[in-house]
Amino acid sequence: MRYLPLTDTDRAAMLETIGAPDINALFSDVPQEARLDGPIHDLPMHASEMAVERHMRTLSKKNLAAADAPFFLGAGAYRHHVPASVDHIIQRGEFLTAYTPYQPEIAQGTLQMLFEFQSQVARLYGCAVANASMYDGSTACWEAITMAGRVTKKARAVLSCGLHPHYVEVARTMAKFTGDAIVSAAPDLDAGCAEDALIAEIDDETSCVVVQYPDILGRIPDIRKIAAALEGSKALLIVVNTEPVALGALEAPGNLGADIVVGEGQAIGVGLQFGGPYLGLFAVTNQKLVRQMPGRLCGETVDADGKRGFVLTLSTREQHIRREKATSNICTNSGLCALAFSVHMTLLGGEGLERLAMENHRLACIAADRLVEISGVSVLNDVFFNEFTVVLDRDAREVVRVLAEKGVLAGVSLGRLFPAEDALANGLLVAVTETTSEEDIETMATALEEILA
Amino acid sequence: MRYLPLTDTDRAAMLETIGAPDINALFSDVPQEARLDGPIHDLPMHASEMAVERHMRTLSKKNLAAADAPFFLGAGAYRHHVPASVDHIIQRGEFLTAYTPYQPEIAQGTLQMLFEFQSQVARLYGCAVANASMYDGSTACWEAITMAGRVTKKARAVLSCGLHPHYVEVARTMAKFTGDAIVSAAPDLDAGCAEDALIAEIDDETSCVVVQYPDILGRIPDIRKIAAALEGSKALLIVVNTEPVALGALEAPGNLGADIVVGEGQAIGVGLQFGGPYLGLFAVTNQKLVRQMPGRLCGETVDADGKRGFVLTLSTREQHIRREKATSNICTNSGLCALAFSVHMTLLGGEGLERLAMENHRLACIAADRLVEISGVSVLNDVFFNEFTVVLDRDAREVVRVLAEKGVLAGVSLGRLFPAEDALANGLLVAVTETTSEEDIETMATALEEILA
Amino acid sequence: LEEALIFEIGSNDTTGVDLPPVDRKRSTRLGAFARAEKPELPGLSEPQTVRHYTRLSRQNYAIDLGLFPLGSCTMKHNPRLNEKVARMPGFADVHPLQPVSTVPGALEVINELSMWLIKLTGMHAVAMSPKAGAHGELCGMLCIRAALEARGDAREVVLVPESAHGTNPATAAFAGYRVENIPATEDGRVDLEAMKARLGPDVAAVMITNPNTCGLFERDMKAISDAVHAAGGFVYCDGANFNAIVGRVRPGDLGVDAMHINLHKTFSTPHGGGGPGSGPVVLSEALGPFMPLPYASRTKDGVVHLVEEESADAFSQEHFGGIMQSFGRMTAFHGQMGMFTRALTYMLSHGADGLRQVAEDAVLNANYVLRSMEDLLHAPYAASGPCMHEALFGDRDFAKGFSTLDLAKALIDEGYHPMTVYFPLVVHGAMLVEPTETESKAALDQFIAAFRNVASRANAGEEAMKSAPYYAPRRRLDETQAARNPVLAYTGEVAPAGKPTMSERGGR
Amino acid sequence: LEEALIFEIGSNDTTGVDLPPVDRKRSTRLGAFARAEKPELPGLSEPQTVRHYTRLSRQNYAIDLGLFPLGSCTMKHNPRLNEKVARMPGFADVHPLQPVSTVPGALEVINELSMWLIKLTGMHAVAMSPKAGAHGELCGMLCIRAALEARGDAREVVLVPESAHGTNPATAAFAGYRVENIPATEDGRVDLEAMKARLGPDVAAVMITNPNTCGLFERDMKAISDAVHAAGGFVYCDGANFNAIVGRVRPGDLGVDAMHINLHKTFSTPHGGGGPGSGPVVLSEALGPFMPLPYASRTKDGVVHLVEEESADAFSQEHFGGIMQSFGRMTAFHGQMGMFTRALTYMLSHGADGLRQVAEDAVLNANYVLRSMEDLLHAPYAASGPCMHEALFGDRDFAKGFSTLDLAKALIDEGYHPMTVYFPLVVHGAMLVEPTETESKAALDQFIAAFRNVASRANAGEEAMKSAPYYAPRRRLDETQAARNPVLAYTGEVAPAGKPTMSERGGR
Repeated sequence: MRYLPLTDTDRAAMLETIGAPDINALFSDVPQEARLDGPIHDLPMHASEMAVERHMRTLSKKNLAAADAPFFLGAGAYRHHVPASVDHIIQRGEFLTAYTPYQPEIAQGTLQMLFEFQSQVARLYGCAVANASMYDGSTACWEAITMAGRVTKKARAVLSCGLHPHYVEVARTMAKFTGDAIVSAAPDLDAGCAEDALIAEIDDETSCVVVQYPDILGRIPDIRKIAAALEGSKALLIVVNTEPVALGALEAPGNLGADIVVGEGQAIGVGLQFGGPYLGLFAVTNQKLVRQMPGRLCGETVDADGKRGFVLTLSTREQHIRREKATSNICTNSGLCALAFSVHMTLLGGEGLERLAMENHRLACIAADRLVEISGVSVLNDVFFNEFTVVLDRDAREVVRVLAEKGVLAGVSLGRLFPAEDALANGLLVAVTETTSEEDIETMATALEEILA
Repeated sequence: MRYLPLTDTDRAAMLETIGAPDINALFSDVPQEARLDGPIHDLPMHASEMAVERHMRTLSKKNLAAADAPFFLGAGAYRHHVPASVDHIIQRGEFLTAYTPYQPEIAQGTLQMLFEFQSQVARLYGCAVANASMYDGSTACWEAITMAGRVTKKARAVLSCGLHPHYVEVARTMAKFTGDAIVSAAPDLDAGCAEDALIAEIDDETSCVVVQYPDILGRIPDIRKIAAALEGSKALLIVVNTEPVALGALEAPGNLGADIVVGEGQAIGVGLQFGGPYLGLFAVTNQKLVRQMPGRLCGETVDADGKRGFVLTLSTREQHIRREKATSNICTNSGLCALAFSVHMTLLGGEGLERLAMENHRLACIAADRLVEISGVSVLNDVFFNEFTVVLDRDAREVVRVLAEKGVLAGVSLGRLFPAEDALANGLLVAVTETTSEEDIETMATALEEILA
Repeated sequence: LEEALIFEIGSNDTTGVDLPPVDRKRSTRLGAFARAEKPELPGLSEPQTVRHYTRLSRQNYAIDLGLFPLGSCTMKHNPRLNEKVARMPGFADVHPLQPVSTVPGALEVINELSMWLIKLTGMHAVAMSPKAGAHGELCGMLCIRAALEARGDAREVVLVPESAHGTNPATAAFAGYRVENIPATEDGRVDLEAMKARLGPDVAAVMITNPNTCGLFERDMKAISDAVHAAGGFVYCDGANFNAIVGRVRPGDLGVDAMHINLHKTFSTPHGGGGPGSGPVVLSEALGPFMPLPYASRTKDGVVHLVEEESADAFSQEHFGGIMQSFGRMTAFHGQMGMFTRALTYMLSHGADGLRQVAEDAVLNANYVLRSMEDLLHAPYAASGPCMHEALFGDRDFAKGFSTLDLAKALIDEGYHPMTVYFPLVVHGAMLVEPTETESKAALDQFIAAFRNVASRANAGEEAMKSAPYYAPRRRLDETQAARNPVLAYTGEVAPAGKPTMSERGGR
Repeated sequence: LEEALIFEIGSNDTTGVDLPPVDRKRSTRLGAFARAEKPELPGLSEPQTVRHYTRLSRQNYAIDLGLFPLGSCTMKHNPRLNEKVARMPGFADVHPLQPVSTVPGALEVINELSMWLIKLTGMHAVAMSPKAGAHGELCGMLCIRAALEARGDAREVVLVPESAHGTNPATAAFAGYRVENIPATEDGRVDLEAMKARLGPDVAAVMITNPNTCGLFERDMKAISDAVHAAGGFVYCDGANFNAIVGRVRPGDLGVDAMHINLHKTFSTPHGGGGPGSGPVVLSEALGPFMPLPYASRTKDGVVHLVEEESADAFSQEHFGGIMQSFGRMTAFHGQMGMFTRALTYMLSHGADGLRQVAEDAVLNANYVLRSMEDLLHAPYAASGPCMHEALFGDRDFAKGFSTLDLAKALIDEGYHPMTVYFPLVVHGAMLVEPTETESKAALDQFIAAFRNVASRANAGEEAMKSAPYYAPRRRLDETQAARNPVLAYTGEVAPAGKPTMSERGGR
């Protein structure tokens, strides 16, 4: 067994040192009736690397990879080109096989990277402080809601109708157990973001208002207006972003009045991976809120020689110190994804991020203009970044299914996202990134024309 | 341009330091008529990583990769499973992007690896000393012939009919310029290796006899007999091996009477790569011959603190010191391939190499037994390792072509290797390794049956 | 050489990607919040980027460099095949919302892994979506709560041993429970009688770690489970230490109702400097119907179905007789696919026989360390029977004024990452050593020699130890300053020069 | 910690692969030389292997860690995209003897790269099979010899400047020529008049490096070529320094007949600690027909053909009017495909505009170093015009008893790999610095500061420098002992303990 270095000679010598007659003696505390006397039945025995690789490749080849089809899916997970150097760096053994940096003297590599990551996220979001990552956008969103509860000592969260339905679901699920009240509604197929309806829900018991930017239909809500409506209220404004590339073209939420900005970082550096691991981002505009934040934080300090160094800090908020009084139960987060994000962001820089964003938007405009030409298709959005909603003349789920048979991955049907909302059934979310070619757009449009004809 | 860090501001500042008005001033020594005043016509401008990757992937996908077909090619390049950890290690920046270790204090990683590699090769070959690698087997073979010339001061090389025809070609080509005499003949389709005919060619002017083991038809020549015939002669016995895995099942050439053992190391760790880069191995049984060896040598020594360390040594044989009197003009060799070989060999160890070899042989026996059942097919070899010759009832080139159309890469036709030898045209070399499944064998046999029916 | 921050070496105008420059005159449909200026983020060219991170990486310790004896963390070798498989396009380049018909292989991975986890643990069902161990704990506790609520049984207390991981009480609190401690016996195990005495109609669950964090197997586990069940509660088992028993003991045979499995511990997906992990939760028959959405399940006909909101009701109606009462969704999408492929690859490589050997070698290695150190270092439970996959020591025999921290930092100078320190809390100055099965005897002997060296020095009271480490990229860091005056993002201040470190003077 | 040899930590019974054990009773068809026992080769498990090589790697310096100013070697950034592309299955997993119909994409790569090389150099043809620079030199010289012999013109002398790379005279000698030196002028260039005087019917070729190894452009290159051609000889150009002029000057425009191109220098395929390289040779119209087999060529109809022994005659008959007179085969198979894919990827990334910028930035960086150092360090050709992509210095101003070697080793303690030293031979204590275009100004400024520091110390005669380096994994190594009593393979002797090094005491 190729991962086990002990030889039988070693094992015998070690048992002798220990003073045990055989290996079973070391398991003597296991009750007799629970001891297994051989390998578990019904599972295969060990296999060579070649055999395992072949098996896994066979499974992999059963899937239609995004690179092999015109591809337009988004809805919270975006396909971007990740430079090869990103993957090279995250595979360095020193990053890949290191533990959480609890011994800072020999973990400055991870710690400095985290400090840089936090700084990058804070700037991207227009915030003062970001943490060292969460599991993903949906859990970060829920953690923000609970944090708002701790800060405001209120328990009614008002969710915008444009928030990703999975994020809403997570909040609803968790609230069942914590007793928080969650106010939310499904969106209408309307170009406006219903800011007024949202504002109307704010009351004295409200701990926070949660708005997605751009929202699940690709619309861009008026964050400033909502922030203005919260003036004088204790409730916090939480802005959720699921496509960080958008912030290369749109103003940072922190600069528009958000108190907490959270989001999904997957689009930068991480890749689709069928949904995980992803990267939750979490930042606040006011450093004073930091002691109520969930998750790890890396801070700057000096060592005994006076040199700059970095450590995990403010851990008195965390579970391993504070146990049941912690601000979150999160422990392992998305360290390596944070590294991938940080490396990709460093390769981009402000200049590259803006270029990338504008290239996404340019191609999305081309796609919207092309699709709207098709009879039976209208485009919902007046404004959008790289994703917009088209409304078909029939249930989009079926259209998506037929297009998949034709080898086109056409987008996410609103029916899949909102199975209970029949009014949304004709909606199709279409995402366009720099990986989408104009040829891909034409292929999809042509296929759609055929179906709708 | 993503690989160029200088900004225009940097460039201006640097020109000022230099005291040059513009960049053209630095090219003032170029004659006016040879100066190009803009990018070379007719070549594309720079492109994004995504665009380049797409272009190269398109080209890659036009080829039928070995993994996607039943695959039976050998003839000096063998497909084996290379553990993923080998590629991981050779991609470490510290190995990949280092130079030849001329500054040993900061190159002990490469140097110790080379020392280990040399020791592994020497043991594999049953030799005293191996060098730090050559370009490939064919050039190593030629370098061995010229070395024999230097040692014996004679210039007639006798090549076995079982030597790979490309290796013969290289020797013939080079000999044209050096004036050496090369004696060689094409093989017969016979199970015997014609040792007697070879021995008959040895005379007083002979510098060396070159024998391949196993030979190009997969036969295993009687090295001991040839060595015995050379007793008392000054001529050196050079044994060539193109499939190092065979030495897990067969006695090492150095133990059978060879003076120089050379070969192709590609099969261990390196991969097919359409013919290169490969890995020339070069070893001698008598350490006294070492000062006539070509190529780099890494040796053990101590540093100023008395610690063990490694350096490139005996460089007085080499071109950068000895210039036109050097033992070879080789400079850059196959360092990274040597690393891949060494890592793979370390993962194997003697135990794993033997297991690997016997698994190859087991599957090759199955293939030979299956193919010989087909009407119109005979198997030449009585004995073989993982490659053998089948004789068809028609020109094998055509059969290979038709099988390729059916998606079967059936082996190497002798017509391709020996285009001038009509007597060999019906021969087909079939190689079987651990990557060949019994299903692959059946697929090929069935397809062959159809064609020959 | 010190490595500067990207903010100090990068510029807002430099970029390491080739994309067309922005045409500010082009009209857009970005609306009112279109940026007037590009974001303020430092960029580097590719050569600078690769060098920056390569150099940073070299300030880290990692399994690839040496033994990483972190008790409770299971830092074992991460096979490279797993990395290669996770990057196959059919796994890495598929979207979670692709039509199910285009991802059958991905669903098969989830299903095949589920099957392994269920058989290895002897449990009934498994929820695959939790993102890490703590998330899995939460999932398990929410299943318990959902099951209790489904039977109209509001309970409010969860019992947790003092020696538990911090995530246990934090999770119970997040699930809305009050946490009470279970006392331990002298020999380092749960006090069965005391626990029985506390059980009652208000106790929702007991959270147990087995093998426990003192490195011992809970001999009375079955009795504990029986007592809890008899009192109407559930048994949650923290699976962080499953590596010690995988293939030798099935938690299901011990009466466990829910257990999370850290794929990044037992099944060798890499820790990555703090994640991502993955924490599937295996469940007993009683808890199975409450699993969170989405999940994947194989039906009797052998076909794998991905079950989401859209199809959950219809699916459970058809295949489970309508008994599915999922408590909801814990995360967007389906969980940590990238970790699933790695873990499955690892399981297939080892097989049932190899995984059993894993447990045996892990336990053997830990006992070897325990017995090689106990003459020199206080081993509080050395008499409590063999340890499982980790050996626990305390600071009792140190010279006055010397702490576990001093020993840990001195171990850095010996070339090792320290063991887990000050955990579990029940032992003074605890040192929890987990070598794992992927260490050779030679590596252990070398480590033991270094460990004995620093233990002797701590016992003897060698003053210099208090300032260790001397030879790391950094000396001890001022954590108090970091917490008192938190600097959590780059502010533009120049780094203090300080004294040049050894490694700095060393050049590389 | 010191890293032991695999022979000291591995065993002949350990293996890191899972393959069925050998059944010694099974009958084989191996014949008389079947092994009775397995080979004596040390094996390690996968965790031990990964750790051994990872730790070894950390004793290396590399571009990924810092500036690598090796003159004449062009150590530039190696893009990771190139590595990714080279591993695509259609390139990495194809056999050189597959039917041509199954490898059209591979042939297109060779063809596309050939096209780039021909256009960038302004030449007529290119031989792709040479395995490295020196092999390419040999190829070029053999083409020259074949061309001369084809016209029945036996010549025996090759002229080479004193400052040439050692491979030049070695190659000429291997091609069967006698080597004579060409003198240089005061300003560091070929003495045109002296060379003209030597030309005659016995001179087969002149080998020139341009830009030359003193870092200067040979202003008279065209005149040299004309003179050589007039005397019936050929001009070979060593292409090692092509990085300085790529995209700005085409050697074909200067009358060159043959030039090898180091893909691992100019076109950024990695050096890998000493190879593999790749040395395609571009050829003039006169030499094209003599190219070695096999080659790939595109015919007028745009189709790419792989030409081997099998088809060479027919092919040249059909497409080149029968004039092909290939001198034969220099290697098995088709050359360094793995390097071709990397080089082509690099060229496509940079494009014609980017490659021109490469040359400009490389020259700019070198001149910046030259002008930043010349007040402190003797720069013999500082007055001979701008340098090209490398700056040459000598040891004239050092204190007595201090050598270039001392400076080089002191530079190691500053965190840098030394420059090329004692080459070219024409300058006493030569130091040849080539920063390449992939270094930033900030990196250069930092390097210059370190370089100035050690230069000042050498000029001042600081005694401690003679024992540098102090902070590397090893102190100066005893090369004399290594050569006098060569130990070239593991013999079983135990390593001497020596004094612990800094890095050893540092732990990692």
